[in-house]
Amino acid sequence: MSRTFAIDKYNRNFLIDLLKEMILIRRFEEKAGQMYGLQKIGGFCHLYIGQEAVAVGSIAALDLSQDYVLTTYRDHGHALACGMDPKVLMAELYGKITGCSKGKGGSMHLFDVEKHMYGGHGIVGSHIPLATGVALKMKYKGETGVVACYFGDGAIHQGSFHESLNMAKVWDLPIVYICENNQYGMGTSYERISSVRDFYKMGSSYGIPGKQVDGMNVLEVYEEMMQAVRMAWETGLPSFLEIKTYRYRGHSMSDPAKYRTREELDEYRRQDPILLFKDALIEYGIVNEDEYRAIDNESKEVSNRAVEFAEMSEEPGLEALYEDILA
Amino acid sequence: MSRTFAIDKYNRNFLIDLLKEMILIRRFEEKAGQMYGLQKIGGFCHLYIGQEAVAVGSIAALDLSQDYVLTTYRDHGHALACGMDPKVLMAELYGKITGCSKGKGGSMHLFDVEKHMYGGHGIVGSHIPLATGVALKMKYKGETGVVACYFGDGAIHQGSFHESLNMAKVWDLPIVYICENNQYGMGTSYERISSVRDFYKMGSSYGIPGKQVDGMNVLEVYEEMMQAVRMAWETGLPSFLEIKTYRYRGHSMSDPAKYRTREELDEYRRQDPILLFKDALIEYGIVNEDEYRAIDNESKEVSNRAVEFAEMSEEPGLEALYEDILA
Amino acid sequence: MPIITYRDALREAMDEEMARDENVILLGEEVAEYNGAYKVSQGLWDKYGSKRVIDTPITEEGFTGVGIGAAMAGLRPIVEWMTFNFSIMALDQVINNAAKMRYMSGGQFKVPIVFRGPNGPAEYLAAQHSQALQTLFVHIPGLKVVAPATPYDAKGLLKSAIRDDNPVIFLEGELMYQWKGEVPEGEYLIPIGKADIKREGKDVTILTYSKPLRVVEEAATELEKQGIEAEIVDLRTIRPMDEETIYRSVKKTNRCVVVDESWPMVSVASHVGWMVSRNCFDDLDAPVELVTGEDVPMPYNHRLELAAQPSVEKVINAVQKVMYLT
Amino acid sequence: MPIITYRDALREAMDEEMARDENVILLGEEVAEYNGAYKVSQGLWDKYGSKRVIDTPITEEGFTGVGIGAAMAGLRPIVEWMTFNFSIMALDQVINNAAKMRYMSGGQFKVPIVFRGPNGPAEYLAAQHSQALQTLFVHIPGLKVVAPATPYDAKGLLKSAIRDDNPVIFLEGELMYQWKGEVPEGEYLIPIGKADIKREGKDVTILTYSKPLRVVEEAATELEKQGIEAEIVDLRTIRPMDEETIYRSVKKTNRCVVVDESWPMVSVASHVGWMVSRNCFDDLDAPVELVTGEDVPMPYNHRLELAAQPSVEKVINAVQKVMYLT
Ligand SMILES: Cc1ncc(C[n+]2csc(CCOP(=O)(O)OP(=O)(O)O)c2C)c(N)n1
Ligand SMILES: Cc1ncc(C[n+]2csc(CCOP(=O)(O)OP(=O)(O)O)c2C)c(N)n1
Ligand SMILES: [Mg+2]
Ligand SMILES: [Mg+2]
Repeated sequence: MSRTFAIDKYNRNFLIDLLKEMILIRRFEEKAGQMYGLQKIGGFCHLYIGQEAVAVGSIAALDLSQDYVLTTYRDHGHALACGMDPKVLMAELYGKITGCSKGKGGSMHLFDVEKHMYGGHGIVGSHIPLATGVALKMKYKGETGVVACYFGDGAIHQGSFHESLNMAKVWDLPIVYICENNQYGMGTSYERISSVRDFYKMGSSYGIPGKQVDGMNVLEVYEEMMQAVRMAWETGLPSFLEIKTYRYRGHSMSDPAKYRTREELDEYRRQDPILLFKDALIEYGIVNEDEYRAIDNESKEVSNRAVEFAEMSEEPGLEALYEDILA
Repeated sequence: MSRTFAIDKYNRNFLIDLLKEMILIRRFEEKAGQMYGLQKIGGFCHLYIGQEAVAVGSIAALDLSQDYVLTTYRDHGHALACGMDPKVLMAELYGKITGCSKGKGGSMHLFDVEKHMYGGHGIVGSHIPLATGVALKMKYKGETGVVACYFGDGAIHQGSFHESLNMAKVWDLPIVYICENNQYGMGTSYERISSVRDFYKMGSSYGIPGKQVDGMNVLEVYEEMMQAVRMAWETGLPSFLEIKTYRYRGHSMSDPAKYRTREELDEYRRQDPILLFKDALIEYGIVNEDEYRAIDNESKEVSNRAVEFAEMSEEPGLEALYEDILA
Repeated sequence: MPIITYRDALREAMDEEMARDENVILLGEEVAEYNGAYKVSQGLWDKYGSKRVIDTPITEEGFTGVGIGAAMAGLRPIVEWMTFNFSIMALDQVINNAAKMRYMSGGQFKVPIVFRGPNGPAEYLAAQHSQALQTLFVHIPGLKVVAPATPYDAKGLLKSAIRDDNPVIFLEGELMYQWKGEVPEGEYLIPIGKADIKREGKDVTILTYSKPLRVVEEAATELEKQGIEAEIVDLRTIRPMDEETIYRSVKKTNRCVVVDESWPMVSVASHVGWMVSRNCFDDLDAPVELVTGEDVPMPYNHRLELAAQPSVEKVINAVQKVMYLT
Repeated sequence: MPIITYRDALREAMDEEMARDENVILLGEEVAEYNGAYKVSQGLWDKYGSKRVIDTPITEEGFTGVGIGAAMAGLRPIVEWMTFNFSIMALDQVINNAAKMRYMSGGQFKVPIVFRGPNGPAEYLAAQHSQALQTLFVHIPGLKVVAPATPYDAKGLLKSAIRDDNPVIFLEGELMYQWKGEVPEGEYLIPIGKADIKREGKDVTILTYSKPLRVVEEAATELEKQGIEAEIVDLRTIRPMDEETIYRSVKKTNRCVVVDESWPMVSVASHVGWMVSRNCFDDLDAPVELVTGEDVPMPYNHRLELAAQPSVEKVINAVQKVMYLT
């Protein structure tokens, strides 16, 4: 699959920011995986490696002073792309009081109300109505803006998807539903449990325009998302994107991912969203190898500092157990 | 809307049986409504008047020694079309021990396991997965047959519709999903809460063929259903029919149905499925007015006798309260 | 004081709160153009329009989640479930989202939302449409659960529920909608979490809430003729529970019956039964007795249906039992 | 006797029953090709194929309903919920369909189906993935609810559940899957509805079930050192409840503590607490104490998470309390 990057449409800073964000996510996730291996982090931990272009490209199209993001338990990438501090995220993975959710939410429940990052949700499909409700609030208040609602290929069969898209269209709500089709729900290839292969066509059951997007091409993601976002900003209408992507790691840290072949994985590694973008940027003379290496080193540094911060932070005191239940 | 009836394709007995069944449902329902008015029947009572051609035409295509029917709380018509005894049905509406569900289920929960009438279900949308499960059993057992699963236009937005159709296609189950689009869910026109108008197109989200059918034409219903049923019998595949119909009465006995105009109702009364079919049969010389009147009188008689039977039947004894909970 | 129905009291509460705060919206099946399946929202669509009184498709999970999302983002939705029988389809949204969002975000969200509608048996409705489902909600930390039994309490508590910054489950009753009672003109609030002594007495405490209050009141009148003075404590809020008022009464009467129309196993009744048994251990002269719905799905037949529910006779029997009169 | 894990005991039960009756099928997310999210169905797909071991889409409401429909039509499905946290999405199917179909059809249907999977807190999973949800099921007439705590009980009870003609909720535990215990070779059944005395003692009765059994056993060992002989009654089935065994024990020891990892309000614990308080009123020397999960959504932080659950220390404290030692 050969790709074209519309590099010359964008200015340098923007392009480099996209690259930086993707690399930061990659390095942060590797660090998180490593710390999980050292049992500094426990429970379910779903890494975003391989999918970086989706969160980075699409969230780059948002204005988070007005727009909102909701996603699943696989939320580290979106949280970083929303501009949340890697330190605060790592501290949350560690369950520390300095974490964004005070150590109460963990990996699956990253939130930043100020930055309009509305989670981090663990029940497959359940946050789709929530996101639709946030969009209802925007329409009700007459706000310009859009909600970006992310979910997986496995989630699309849940009733909540169907119920939400119908309501979004009946009420004309400003929301982009984004199916990150990484081709597996846990150990199950989407082809085994889906009656259709091209999810984007499902929008037509709701009169919602659907589009399939190459999730390995951060600029294509950005451009398609920008169109959907602009439509929402301007007309308040919903849309639906199926973004084809791939996760390199297992579903969560405990999954050896034996359900796919080495060849398949290698095939996707050759389409790595960071490498593809890097190559294009070098080709167009936007960065050189040294600059790339500097960005990469900086990302590693930031991830290391996030770990240090998490390590040094305090655990919540026992009194926290009964706090934050009711307002 | 002018209709053609393919009368000459069928033999006389078959055609007259269709007519008889529709008239019986009409008269039975009128009687039920009357007895409700006299407070012999209580609670929710959803009449089928206006929709007779749907149950009669579609169930005529089934072989209930192998096929199955599941429907909603608006189930009197389906129960009669499945050949259940009007006496036993009326007794159930009266809550008598001689009712098909021993007076425990009432109007919304008519069942006859022997006749493969699997209910009579009250939670909108909830029986769609059940029907799908019955189809799974048929496939598992290698049986030839099909499940006919009826639900309303209001039910189609429930998640259970979406979840079920996907599974039916993934597993290739012999089932016909039938949306009886009578254009209202309680007081809400389907146009107000549906993102698309033509439900039959929603099959394409699941790779299931969908078709829109004129529910005022009993022969068209039969023919389209027969095609779907044959496909299931022969290939075991699912299909989806949207049957456009209309209910003359309110949603249930307590609904004055003020949400629609007199004109709209009159318009549909002119397309009465019984009158249209009667006219066609007369035109083709299959019945004459006298024969028609005889059939009608017989139906009234049967309905009267059903009431008598119900009146004379006993109520369940108090010991029944704790019976039939566990097997 | 004006005498109005429970239904009208609820409507007044919603009307006043919608007038007071434009963030309050009402959504559910048939709430707008049809004026509510049970006419609780009568007139509100005319007054506030489709923007604030919203008819939803039949998608309990979906529109409940929409309400919760809107609440997270700053609105104060009232979600009407046509009946609580259908709330089970939305339960994941309530338990996993509404009740936990604040906690798992480390206190970042408020979820000011009310879920209301008729709960409990009505008449001739059979198993799927006639059940009292409070257990499913009362069990859950992060929720409040309110169940008023009079028009006065209904209005004051619904207004408090709408102003509350937390998810509040508000249990009404189809058969209660036409109950009448005094409701003062003008604004008043009843705090969530306070029980109310509906009748004073010294011989036995009857704890109840919601629809069974009427049966209990009738039983108390009968008992009075037998010389037994029953004290009726109407819990009104069942989460959090007003333990103080409960124990004060039982410590006075030394006997306790709990009346609850839901199924007996793992019920509000048995929970309260344990609370009283434990915390009034030295004060109780007899074991706490429960009068609950029978442990059966609701039958359609009316005689069986009545037999499945708490009755005056059952309450009297239970009282006689705790007084060792049988 | 061979020593095997709780996980293997469950698998053996399913394997034997599938071999015995071709109407038994297993369906759920990841049960087939992935061998189960927690490997409980390891090897069954290999052995029985895709026809009998069926991977479903992520549609809890849908595939649960499919299982119920298949059961109505004569199959005997085992539905695996990947965890009970997700069962809430399927609860309408369980309550309104599985539990009521027989009753509302006047006894025409049997619904032989087992719903199983891990319930209760595991580790570092936070609020949406760590909850003990038995209350939602035990409350419902028409269901049976089983919660074995040892490999031996797990195997014998799962086989009985699969042969039962009614819907059975079968509660396992993620952390219990690797617990080991003696399981005889060859077939045996344990009847649903019978509690088991896991340890005899004369000073206090500790009632528990499922995962907390281990904590209770440890506590009993500690208590023994303090000269206190605790009797441990493992309920094993929580609906129906084996009242006879419970009361016999309490009448012997005169003191009772109930240990349950679910939330306290309207819990199995408080229900049993009331049952014992009422039916052993004259035998109890102290109020029944409960040790339950704390009344909070589950926090992610491990220290808080442990503090939210029953512990040896909490059990010991409760025992000392009912013995008036504190
Ligand atoms: C309702 C529900 N069912 C099951 C699960 C367990 N589970 C967690 S993630 C997952 C797979 C989801 O796959 P997909 O939607 O493709 O997202 P991805 O993990 O690939 O990002 C499953 C089954 C859950 N969390 N919620
Ligand atoms: C889950 C659920 N929500 C709400 C209801 C109340 N209710 C009963 S019938 C109905 C309308 C259904 O309309 P439709 O599906 O079009 O069927 P029709 O009555 O027209 O045959 C509603 C809202 C219910 N029974 N179940
Ligand atoms: Mg996926
Ligand atoms: Mg309709």
